[in-house]
Amino acid sequence: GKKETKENQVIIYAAASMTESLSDAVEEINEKYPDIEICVSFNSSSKLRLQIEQGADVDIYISASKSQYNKLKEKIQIEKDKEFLSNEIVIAANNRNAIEKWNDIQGNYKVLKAEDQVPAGEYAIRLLENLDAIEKGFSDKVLRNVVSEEINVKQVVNKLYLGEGDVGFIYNTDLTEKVKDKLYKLKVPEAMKVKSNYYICLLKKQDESSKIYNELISDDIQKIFCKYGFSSPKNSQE
Amino acid sequence: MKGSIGSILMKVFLVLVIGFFTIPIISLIVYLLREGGINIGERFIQSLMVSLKSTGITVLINITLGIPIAYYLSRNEFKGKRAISMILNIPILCPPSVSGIILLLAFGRQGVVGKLLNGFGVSIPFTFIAVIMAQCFVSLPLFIQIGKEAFDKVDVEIERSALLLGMSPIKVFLKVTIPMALFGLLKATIMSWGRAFAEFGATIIFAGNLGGKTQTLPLAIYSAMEGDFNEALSMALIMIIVAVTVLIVISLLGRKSWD
Amino acid sequence: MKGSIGSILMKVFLVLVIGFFTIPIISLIVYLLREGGINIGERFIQSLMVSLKSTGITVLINITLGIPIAYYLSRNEFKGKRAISMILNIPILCPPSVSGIILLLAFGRQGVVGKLLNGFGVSIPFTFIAVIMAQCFVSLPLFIQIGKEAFDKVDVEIERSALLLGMSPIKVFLKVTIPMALFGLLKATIMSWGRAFAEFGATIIFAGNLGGKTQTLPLAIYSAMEGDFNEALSMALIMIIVAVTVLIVISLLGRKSWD
Amino acid sequence: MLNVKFEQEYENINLNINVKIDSMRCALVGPSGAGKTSIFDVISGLKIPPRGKVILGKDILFSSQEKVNIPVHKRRVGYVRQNSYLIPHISVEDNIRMGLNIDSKDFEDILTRLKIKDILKKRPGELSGGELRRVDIARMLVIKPRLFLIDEGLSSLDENLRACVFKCILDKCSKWNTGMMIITHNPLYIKGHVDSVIKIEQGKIIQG
Amino acid sequence: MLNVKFEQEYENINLNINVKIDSMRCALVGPSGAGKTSIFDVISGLKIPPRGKVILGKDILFSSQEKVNIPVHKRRVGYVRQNSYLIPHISVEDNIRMGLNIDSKDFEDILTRLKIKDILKKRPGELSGGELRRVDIARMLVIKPRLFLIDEGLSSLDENLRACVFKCILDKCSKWNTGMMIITHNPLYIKGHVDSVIKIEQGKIIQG
Ligand SMILES: Nc1ncnc2c1ncn2[C@@H]1O[C@H](COP(=O)(O)OP(=O)(O)OP(=O)(O)O)[C@@H](O)[C@H]1O
Ligand SMILES: Nc1ncnc2c1ncn2[C@@H]1O[C@H](COP(=O)(O)OP(=O)(O)OP(=O)(O)O)[C@@H](O)[C@H]1O
Ligand code: MOO
Ligand SMILES: [Mg+2]
Ligand SMILES: [Mg+2]
Repeated sequence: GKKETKENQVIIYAAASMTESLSDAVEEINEKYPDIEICVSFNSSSKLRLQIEQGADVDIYISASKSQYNKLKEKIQIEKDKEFLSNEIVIAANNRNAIEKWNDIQGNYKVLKAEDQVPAGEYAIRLLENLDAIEKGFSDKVLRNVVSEEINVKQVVNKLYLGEGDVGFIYNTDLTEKVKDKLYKLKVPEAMKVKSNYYICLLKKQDESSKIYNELISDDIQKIFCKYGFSSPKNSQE
Repeated sequence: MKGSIGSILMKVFLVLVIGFFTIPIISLIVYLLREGGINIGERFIQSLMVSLKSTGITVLINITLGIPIAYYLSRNEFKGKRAISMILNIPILCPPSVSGIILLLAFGRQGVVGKLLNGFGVSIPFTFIAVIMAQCFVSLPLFIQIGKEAFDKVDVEIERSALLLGMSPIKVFLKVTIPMALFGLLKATIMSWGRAFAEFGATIIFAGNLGGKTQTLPLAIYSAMEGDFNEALSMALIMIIVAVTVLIVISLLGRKSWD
Repeated sequence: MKGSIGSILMKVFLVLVIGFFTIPIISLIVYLLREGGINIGERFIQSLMVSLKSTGITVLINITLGIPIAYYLSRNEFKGKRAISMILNIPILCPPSVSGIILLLAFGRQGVVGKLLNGFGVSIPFTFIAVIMAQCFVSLPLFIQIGKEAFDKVDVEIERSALLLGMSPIKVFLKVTIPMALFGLLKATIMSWGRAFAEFGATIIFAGNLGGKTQTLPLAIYSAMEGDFNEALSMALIMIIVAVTVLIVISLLGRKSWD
Repeated sequence: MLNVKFEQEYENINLNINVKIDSMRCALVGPSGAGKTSIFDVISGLKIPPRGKVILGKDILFSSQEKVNIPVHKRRVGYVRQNSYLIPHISVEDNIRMGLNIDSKDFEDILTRLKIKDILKKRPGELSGGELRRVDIARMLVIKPRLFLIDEGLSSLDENLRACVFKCILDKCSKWNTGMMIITHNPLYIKGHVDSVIKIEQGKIIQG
Repeated sequence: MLNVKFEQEYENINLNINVKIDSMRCALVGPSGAGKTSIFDVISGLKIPPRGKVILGKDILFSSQEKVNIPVHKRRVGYVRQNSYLIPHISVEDNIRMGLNIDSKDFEDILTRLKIKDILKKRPGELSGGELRRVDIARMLVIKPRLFLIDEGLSSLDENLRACVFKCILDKCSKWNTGMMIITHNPLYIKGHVDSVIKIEQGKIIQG
């Protein structure tokens, strides 16, 4: 009695930062299409891309950055794709130090960021550069205090949450209810904000895959994502 | 080792080491108690099943292939033996993620062997079989190395004397060698099982992270960390408890068959 | 085991297993040759230095603490021994990432012990010491378990007879026991070194990832995978070559001291 | 009945054995290091010499020329070695029963005459030297061998026991028509019990 | 000179030993399993009985009451055990030199009289039974012990060699004023060489 009905299975490879929100969304979609089995594999966007290039049998891929999406497009034929969700990089602090303003973080704090190749790290550098324009030397001072370049953004969140780091660069969606008791974000000038974009790709033409793809980009499901702190890509400027 | 200074030093060492290994686990329990207790969901049960099933099969494979090979390596000298022993060390030296990648390069759809298999319509990566292959890749060498030590421990002359009684080599192996090597083989089984049970890096790359299919417990813990840190730690604690229970059961089984 | 069917089966097993472990490495070489050859940069050298330094210290600690403890466990029966052996199995059963987290919970700034240390101005996470602690956490238990097997292999009566000659227990230990257990201890050293050298999950969580300071080779390879896949694979291949070289050197050293 | 021929070189000695034994009970004597144990090892199959031939009755057990080598477990040669190699983790009784090939009457008789009934439940590690030796003899006897070899098997027993054990061995061997060979440094107690004595020195048979 | 007293219970026998030995050369005889080896083990310190006392000369080597237990390596008791436990990975010569405590003249003399000069370079695993035994005797003799124990050490040697080896042991012991005790099942060859014979049966001294 196993549900090994291959035709009715849709496999999604999705960026790890969508773990919570996409699981929720899939549950919703499952109610609508009970006969389709949706399997999701979460990992960092780049690992997923690598796996698809090496022949993973995947229907839908969701990347957390444009660069990974572009790299995949070079190697593999994509049926359909869409710029799909938008997120924002923020400066988060642990409330054990009373940090108030964004430019307070140049003090003697332990700073965490994702490494440069990871989208979150790339955006963090961009944000620092933006802020550097306001206050010269800010970026260097902060980067000097970096104690670790984490391999993904969730490690930054977890270590901030545990109080091992004082300040970190994370996504807006990372500030969930579960961490809000200890972490808060620092306000930065509107013009300096850095947005990130998520791309969804349909890799197979089959009926079921298209159905699920369409569901994922539908307004109903978008609402679920918004609940988790994402926004629609329209109001973002890449 | 029994002089009073020696024995005091020894006790200090033991306390230090035991402390080093228990404090983190105690810390985990303390943290969970402080932060609202244990909190696990369906994901845990699902991935535990995947883990137990896959490691069960892996251990069976380890025993089936590992015992004859370990015995063969223990009892025979031949050229190429050092090379084999080197090769068996390599997976132990590889970071798991590298193991995952090279498995993918070999058995993936584009891979050297994978392309061949693909011709027959077989695709291994991102399936349950891939989970088992990843686990075998990291744990079988451990089993063979420790198993070989266990067989080395058995005096060959006792085996030879048993042959004199008219027992066939197979019978001697089963009735004399295996029981004498039992504790060592049990240790090999436990440690290779533990290695397979804890395997993360090779699995997530070679087998993917599909819930209910290829998502083992360590992968589920990793995924839980993305959302609910508390859930992840709860899973970790229960995982340790399950692992220790399995350990105890295996040792008791071994003890029984010893008598 | 020496019947013709048995020996053919044995050969089939060996070929299968050796194939399973070599094909991935060959695939790696083939892939690199096909995709433009080896390509490494400064990051490689830097992280290799961190890796060699940290694993060197780790192995020294393993030997210093592991040999007496393994010997003690091998030669003495006392209550609590099974508990100790259980505790020493736990780090082997923990996924490395869980090991990292519980180390953080224990020795982190907010941790049970870490808070105490913090009072003295000492902070362990994100330092080189954390790298070594993470490596010891995963590799010392391996050393002790395999080392214990090695000592079990030495006939106690030979030790006791040496005492009759008037040799002190320490001298018997150094001149009789250690040489007789040498191959097993060497295996323990190699395997625990390999485990430390390949360690990824616990290091990245407990020690973080800062180039030239806490970034070991496996961390560098993982980082490279995100960016330049070819560089990552090149690093992996050279890492394997370095590891095998170290292996060979250790075994040769061991062989020398044996004679 | 038994024909043994082989050559083997060691650093300190060259063994060059060629002996034909027709008697059913035979003693092998000679100085330490002469090659006595080596002969037994070759007969039993524990040692495979580079060149040689072993014929027992009509059967070729080993021949380097004809590439024959009946494996140890098929030779049915009972061989009490200079040292005991009992299986340590099982009881004395289980050790003896391992190769049991005789009816329970004979079995009981052997246990009684070898005086090992009291120690059946013990483990080999808990036995005294002479007890170990008797258990070893018993377990090699109960396989009902076609040839029985004893390498100094009786020297660790006191006189009374030695006579008793030896008598038991001789009785069983004649009952089963089993040939017997014994290595000893104590020719006194075998006198009258063996049909022939083979003497060996420096790796060569000098009389027999 | 030597005072041994101890009790130990086993499943099949209770040892209850109480013996005082004044002679310098003494033989220990008795049936297999009587407790001979146990006495030597207690004297040498290899066995620690639950209750007992061992006094050598003026020194208390062991006393359960006074909680004295001189460790084995400080007792300087040379003890040739029923089995050999040589160190397998080093040569015969290195084995013998391990506890060397006499000048090279005595050393050479022992090697010659025990006829082990030819096999010095071999490993223990390559020796015959009698060779192994002589090496064992040599290595226990060269420590210049204050008491020398031999457990059936000579029964695996042929008559000539046995006499030669025994003579060598006796000579060295008188030269060093070392007490000697020997366990044997062959009272013939010790006749005239020992001052007293202790007889033991069923775990008890019955004469001595
Ligand atoms: N560790 C032990 N456990 C149980 N029983 C033991 C142990 N050691 C000795 N015995 C028993 O104690 C008795 C005396 O043993 P011991 O070795 O002293 O005998 P022995 O006089 O040397 O005999 P033999 O001449 O056969 O060597 C034997 O019956 C033996 O079974
Ligand atoms: N494996 C081996 N390697 C090297 N030399 C060996 C080996 N086996 C036996 N020898 C040598 O061969 C010779 C004969 O050995 P063997 O064991 O047959 O002697 P033996 O007549 O039984 O003597 P003993 O009465 O002392 O037991 C000895 O000198 C021994 O050193
Ligand atoms: O691909 Mo991610 O969501 O930056 O880990
Ligand atoms: Mg011999
Ligand atoms: Mg005895």
